[in-house]
Amino acid sequence: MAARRRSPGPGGTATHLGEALPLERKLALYRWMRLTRTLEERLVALYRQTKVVGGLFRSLGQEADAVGSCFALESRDVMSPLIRNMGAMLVKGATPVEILKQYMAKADSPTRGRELNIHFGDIGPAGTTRGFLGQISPLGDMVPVMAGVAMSFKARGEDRVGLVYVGDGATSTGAFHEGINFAAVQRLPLVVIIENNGYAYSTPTSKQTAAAQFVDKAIGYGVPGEQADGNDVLAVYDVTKRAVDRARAGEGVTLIELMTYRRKGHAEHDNQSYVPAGEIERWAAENDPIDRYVRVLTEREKVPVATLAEIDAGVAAEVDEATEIAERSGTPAPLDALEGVYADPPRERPLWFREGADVSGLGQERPEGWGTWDAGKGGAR
Amino acid sequence: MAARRRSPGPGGTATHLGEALPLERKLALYRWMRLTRTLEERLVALYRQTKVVGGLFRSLGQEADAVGSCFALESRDVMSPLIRNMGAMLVKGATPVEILKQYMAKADSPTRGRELNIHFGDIGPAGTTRGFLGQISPLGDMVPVMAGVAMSFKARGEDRVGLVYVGDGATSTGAFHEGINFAAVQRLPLVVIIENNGYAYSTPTSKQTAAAQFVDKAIGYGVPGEQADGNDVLAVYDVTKRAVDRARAGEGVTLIELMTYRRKGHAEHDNQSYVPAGEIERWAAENDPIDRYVRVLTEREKVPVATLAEIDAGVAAEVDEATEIAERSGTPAPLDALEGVYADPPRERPLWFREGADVSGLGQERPEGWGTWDAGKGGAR
Amino acid sequence: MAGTEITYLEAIREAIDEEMARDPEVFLLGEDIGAYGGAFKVTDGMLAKYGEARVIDSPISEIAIVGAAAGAAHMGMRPVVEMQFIDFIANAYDMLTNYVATARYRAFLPCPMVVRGPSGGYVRGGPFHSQNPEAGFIHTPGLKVVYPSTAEDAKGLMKAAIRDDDCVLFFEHKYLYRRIKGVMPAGDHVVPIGKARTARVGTDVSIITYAATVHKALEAAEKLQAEDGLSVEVIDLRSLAPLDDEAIVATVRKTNRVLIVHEDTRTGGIAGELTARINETCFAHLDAPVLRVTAHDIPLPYAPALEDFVLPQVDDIVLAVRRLAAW
Amino acid sequence: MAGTEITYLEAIREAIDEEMARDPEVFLLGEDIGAYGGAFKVTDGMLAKYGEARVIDSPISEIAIVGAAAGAAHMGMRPVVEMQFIDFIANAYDMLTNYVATARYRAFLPCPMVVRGPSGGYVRGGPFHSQNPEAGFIHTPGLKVVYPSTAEDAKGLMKAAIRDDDCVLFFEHKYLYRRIKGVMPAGDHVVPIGKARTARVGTDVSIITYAATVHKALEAAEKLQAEDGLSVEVIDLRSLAPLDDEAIVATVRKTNRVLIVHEDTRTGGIAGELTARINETCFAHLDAPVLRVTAHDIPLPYAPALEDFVLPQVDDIVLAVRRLAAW
Ligand SMILES: Cc1ncc(C[n+]2csc(CCOP(=O)(O)OP(=O)(O)O)c2C)c(N)n1
Ligand SMILES: Cc1ncc(C[n+]2csc(CCOP(=O)(O)OP(=O)(O)O)c2C)c(N)n1
Ligand SMILES: [Mg+2]
Ligand SMILES: [Mg+2]
Repeated sequence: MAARRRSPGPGGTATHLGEALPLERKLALYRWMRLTRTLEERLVALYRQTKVVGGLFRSLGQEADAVGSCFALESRDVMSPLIRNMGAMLVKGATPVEILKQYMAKADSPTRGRELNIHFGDIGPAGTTRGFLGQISPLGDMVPVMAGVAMSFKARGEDRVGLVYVGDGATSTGAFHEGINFAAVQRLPLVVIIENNGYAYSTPTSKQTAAAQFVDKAIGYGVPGEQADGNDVLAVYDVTKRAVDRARAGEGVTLIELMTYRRKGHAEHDNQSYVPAGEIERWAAENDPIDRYVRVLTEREKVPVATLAEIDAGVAAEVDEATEIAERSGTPAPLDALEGVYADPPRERPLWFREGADVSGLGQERPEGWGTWDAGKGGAR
Repeated sequence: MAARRRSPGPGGTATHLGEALPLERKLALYRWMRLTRTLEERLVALYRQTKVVGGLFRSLGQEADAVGSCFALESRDVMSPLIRNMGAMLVKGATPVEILKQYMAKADSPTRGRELNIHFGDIGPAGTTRGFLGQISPLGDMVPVMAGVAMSFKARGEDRVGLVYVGDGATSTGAFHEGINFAAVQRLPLVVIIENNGYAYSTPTSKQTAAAQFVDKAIGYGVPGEQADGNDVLAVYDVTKRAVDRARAGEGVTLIELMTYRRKGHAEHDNQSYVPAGEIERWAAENDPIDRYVRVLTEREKVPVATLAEIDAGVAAEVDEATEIAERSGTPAPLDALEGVYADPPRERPLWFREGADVSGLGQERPEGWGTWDAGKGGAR
Repeated sequence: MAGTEITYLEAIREAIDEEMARDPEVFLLGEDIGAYGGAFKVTDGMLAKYGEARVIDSPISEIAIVGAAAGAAHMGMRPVVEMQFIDFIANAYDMLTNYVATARYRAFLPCPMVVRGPSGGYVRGGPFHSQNPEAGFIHTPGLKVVYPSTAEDAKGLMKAAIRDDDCVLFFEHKYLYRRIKGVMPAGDHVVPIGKARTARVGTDVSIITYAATVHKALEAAEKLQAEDGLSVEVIDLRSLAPLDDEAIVATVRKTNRVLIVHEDTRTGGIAGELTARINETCFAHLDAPVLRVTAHDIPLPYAPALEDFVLPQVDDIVLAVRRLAAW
Repeated sequence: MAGTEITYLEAIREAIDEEMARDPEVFLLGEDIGAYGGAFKVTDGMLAKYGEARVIDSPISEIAIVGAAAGAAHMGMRPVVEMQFIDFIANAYDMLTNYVATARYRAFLPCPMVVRGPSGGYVRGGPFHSQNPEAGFIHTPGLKVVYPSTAEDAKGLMKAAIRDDDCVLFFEHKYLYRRIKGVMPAGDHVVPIGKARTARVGTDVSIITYAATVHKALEAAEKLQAEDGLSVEVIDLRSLAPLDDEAIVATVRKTNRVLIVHEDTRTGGIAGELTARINETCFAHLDAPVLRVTAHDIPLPYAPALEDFVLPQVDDIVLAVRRLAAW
């Protein structure tokens, strides 16, 4: 059995497909990663200003994994992200404005203030939507759901592929197991990516599985399994592209394990006391996916540093502008809560004690521990 | 990948431990298999007389798998059977009288008429009970529960092992996955046996998994996996004994796949229309576990045919006697239904419309399709 | 076919068949529903008629089939999922209550799907093949729940459920599968979800019930008419979510005496919700307390004498109505 | 420690600590409960004190941890299982309702275990971190359910739950975790399961409630006293299964006017069951219909204005009590 790779350092995966990308697309990869990081940094600032409602979840150090994998999809394909896949959502067309509004629970946010952080989506017939499906909190549930999305592609003979992310922790759920098994048996066009970032909340992978590596689960589902260095964006692209191609060719499910590392806590309030000393610093110093990719671009691809600086500036401006737009939006009107539990009736009636009542000033207390960055307070997603 | 072995014929598993058993124990194996078959045949007769309440489930052709595996346990160990593991229950000390009473829903049956067929158990501290835990119908649930039983052994430093059976079909459940993964991570003394009998109700294994073989799931849980010919009772004993020894030595979980074949329908009412022509007959002719073992005993072990005939006669007498005893028992009194939902209160009160009412003649209609052997009628477990 | 009498089970099959013929997006998913035709043969013949792409035998994975149905439903398909026994819907409780029920509200995603399966007791099925799990779901906003008692409604509600733009849980009473028969109305027979049915007109006492106990209530009503001269109205709810408040209010205001009967266990069963609604809307019209005849709060045992004790029976209803009439 | 004021959360921790010290069979099982001390730090310090054998960090497997707890409980251990958020108890619905709840009845197997977790809303947690799933479980015979509103009860009920010989679901309201404080009674403070508490004595109208809305009811009661001179009695159920019928009957017969308040959604919530019981036992004592103030039947949205609209608030209770008093 291969040893568990929990130490930083570039992996040995071949990146032929990634290397063959035209420079323009290679720079796009850089831009998405930079946008992800910059936007998250902005969210941290807003969180500390208590403008974010609820918790904040970072993907620091995992940007390559999210961006590189989703980059292998076509626009007609459908992807279901996790909390740490904001980068994948950006690639698939989610905008910083949407994300900021959503985190701030604005009235015109994608879910109109109904769901948290990046729990939103846009799916439907090819060509009409961007093709990402919002997750729900119970882990693993998106695997069966994405199997169903892929089932619709197969049933209709559409040339579309589904991709679903799960964390190392979520592999322990019944939903993950039932979903991937179902998809495998039905030979659905689905790529399942396990993002092994070493932790599930505070739980290290050694307490999540006794397997040497998650990719070892593939054979038990009768599907090809591949592992790649999740912090090498081209390697991630490569392994995902191969899997997507297989799915598109009717060869069914692939299970991919991307080796990465969660440098921030589960959410902003988590002080990571459970992490061995020096581990985070080592990954930051030796294996930051953006730093690594900058070296690839500047050293191997001979991209001038100024080009990257220009991209960075563009990203910063985009995030500034998005923040301004998002902050301008208002909060939802209380009565909006009544719309659309069912198609029919389209609207619930207010309960008798609210009929005609003025509901503008209800409640409004801000619970302690939510929407602030005091690490000592409870609350988790 | 190894090809899926779905055709009959002895497998190639070594049977050193089995072969080394003293003759007396080898004959015990024969007796348990014969008792299983004879008792089930008696149940069929009672079923056709509509004396069995509910469905009847056969293990015809799978006796070696149930008996050989459970034979590897010590009396202090705990085992959780499936519907087709009556043989294992007999080995663990369940009596034909109990089984017959249970199938006939008698007042003094092990569950006093509360649960079906062989859904009953007897577990507790070592030495006080026989060590088998009754299953419930939802498939896969016994895997986590047996993980918990094994956890208690580990927590207390007891020298005891748990064994749990699942069908090929039940491997698709979330409960199986979560349970074996949990047990593997915790290195619990648990043996998990997948009985691959080719079908889950009408569903062939090819629609249950895309894996070449179920034992391929072992590596994904980080546990040893072994496969054996489930119709070779000594091979079954062998592979299970090794796993039990590992568990006892603190080496954690083993996943075993036993290759066998379900020669009867899911239950007696199932006419097996979905089975390819000739398949059942071929297994019956070429790979009956009792026939095979008779040959081993008479040819290799030189056991006189008369010895086996004597065992058969003993078994027949035992089943006759057990039937007589079981038939003499009465049905439960209606008010027994109120006892023991909770420890406290120990008894529910009858609802107001039953207070003091004569409840002896309520209902009593026998629904069509239950407890008869008319294959056309519905009903399944 | 209009004109001939068919069973409750055949009526369900006919509805599924007609909807599959009408709408190519309708497909079936479940365990042993293809070649075998389902544990109770509800989908018998469907594989032959519609092929493997539309009649899909699944692994034993209730979470996956409900979740996959949701994903397909988002994309415009119309899955009809079978639970081999409705008892196993418990395995998909998270997927149904957390994912499916909230999809439209939290994500504006349509999730038109039907989850159906053999439900209910009186068949010596024991604790895991006799359940009535409706209470755990009518509690969840976003789900619809129906539970028919007649062959006509079984067909008409199934057609409505398949056409509904939200998830409908369709409970089929296995005791009624082959016992209850009916002649299907001609044409495209659709029974709207959310409307109760007056199973028997009466003026003295109302019984509100659904599924198998509708027939127990009707039997009791006949007996009460014959022996006591009491005129009993029987309301068959048919839809448990949404409830037909109008029909409930109408019968209560008419008779002023209400008995609620359900086969489900007592505590937390739907009778509580009905009592609350009646109390809120008809307090001044009640001449007696709303009474309940239900199962005892006990996991259903399988020995006939025990099952019969735990479940509500005709004589219980007779006794309860007499008590109400005499209040 | 007696004498000092501690929070609701600390009270739970203290109870668990005392029971672990008292009984070596008690152990903890859950996600991130060890080194991290749990998402809300309820089990903080337990790993250091009791070691890895008794404080077990599990994979993300709600089915497995509930099932494993049951197996260990059969063998005489006393597991206390944490759901990281109670919302995820839905994943273990089958294991709890089918396996655990029925173990004693169908197999004479004791299953003494506690399943606990942070519950409830008012915290901008959105649809999957704010749930009140009690209705899905009080419906299941064989389970007990408690949901305390004070620090004292949180401690005393946790101790009772751990000592109970059956499975107790212990819902902890996360809005109360750090807001509500109390001084623990000295000694071995155990609050019996199944007994309600009179949170405020009154004579005009009774409010029956539990968990976070107890505090909303008390606030409303003060306002009604001050503004209307109304004397409102507040009953804190504490135990939802079994219910304290005696206490319910007593308060209804005293005030003859009842408001039931719960944070759970309306349809199928426990208010229905309470109304049915009150109607059955106190019909002649009711001077007004039993009214309900509950959440709307909507998945809980997370924007503050939306959450506040969907959940019951103090002013709603005030309005409802006024309506009742004026009946
Ligand atoms: C079924 C379920 N149980 C528990 C949780 C609480 N929870 C939220 S995130 C998390 C850890 C997830 O870890 P992993 O899957 O590795 O993803 P990562 O955060 O590392 O990306 C847990 C336990 C949940 N959301 N769903
Ligand atoms: C969770 C669940 N879903 C569905 C069923 C209905 N069911 C009972 S037995 C069975 C087939 C079981 O097949 P397998 O696990 O291979 O065991 P075998 O009968 O072959 O021994 C099914 C689908 C069930 N009992 N539990
Ligand atoms: Mg992780
Ligand atoms: Mg099988």
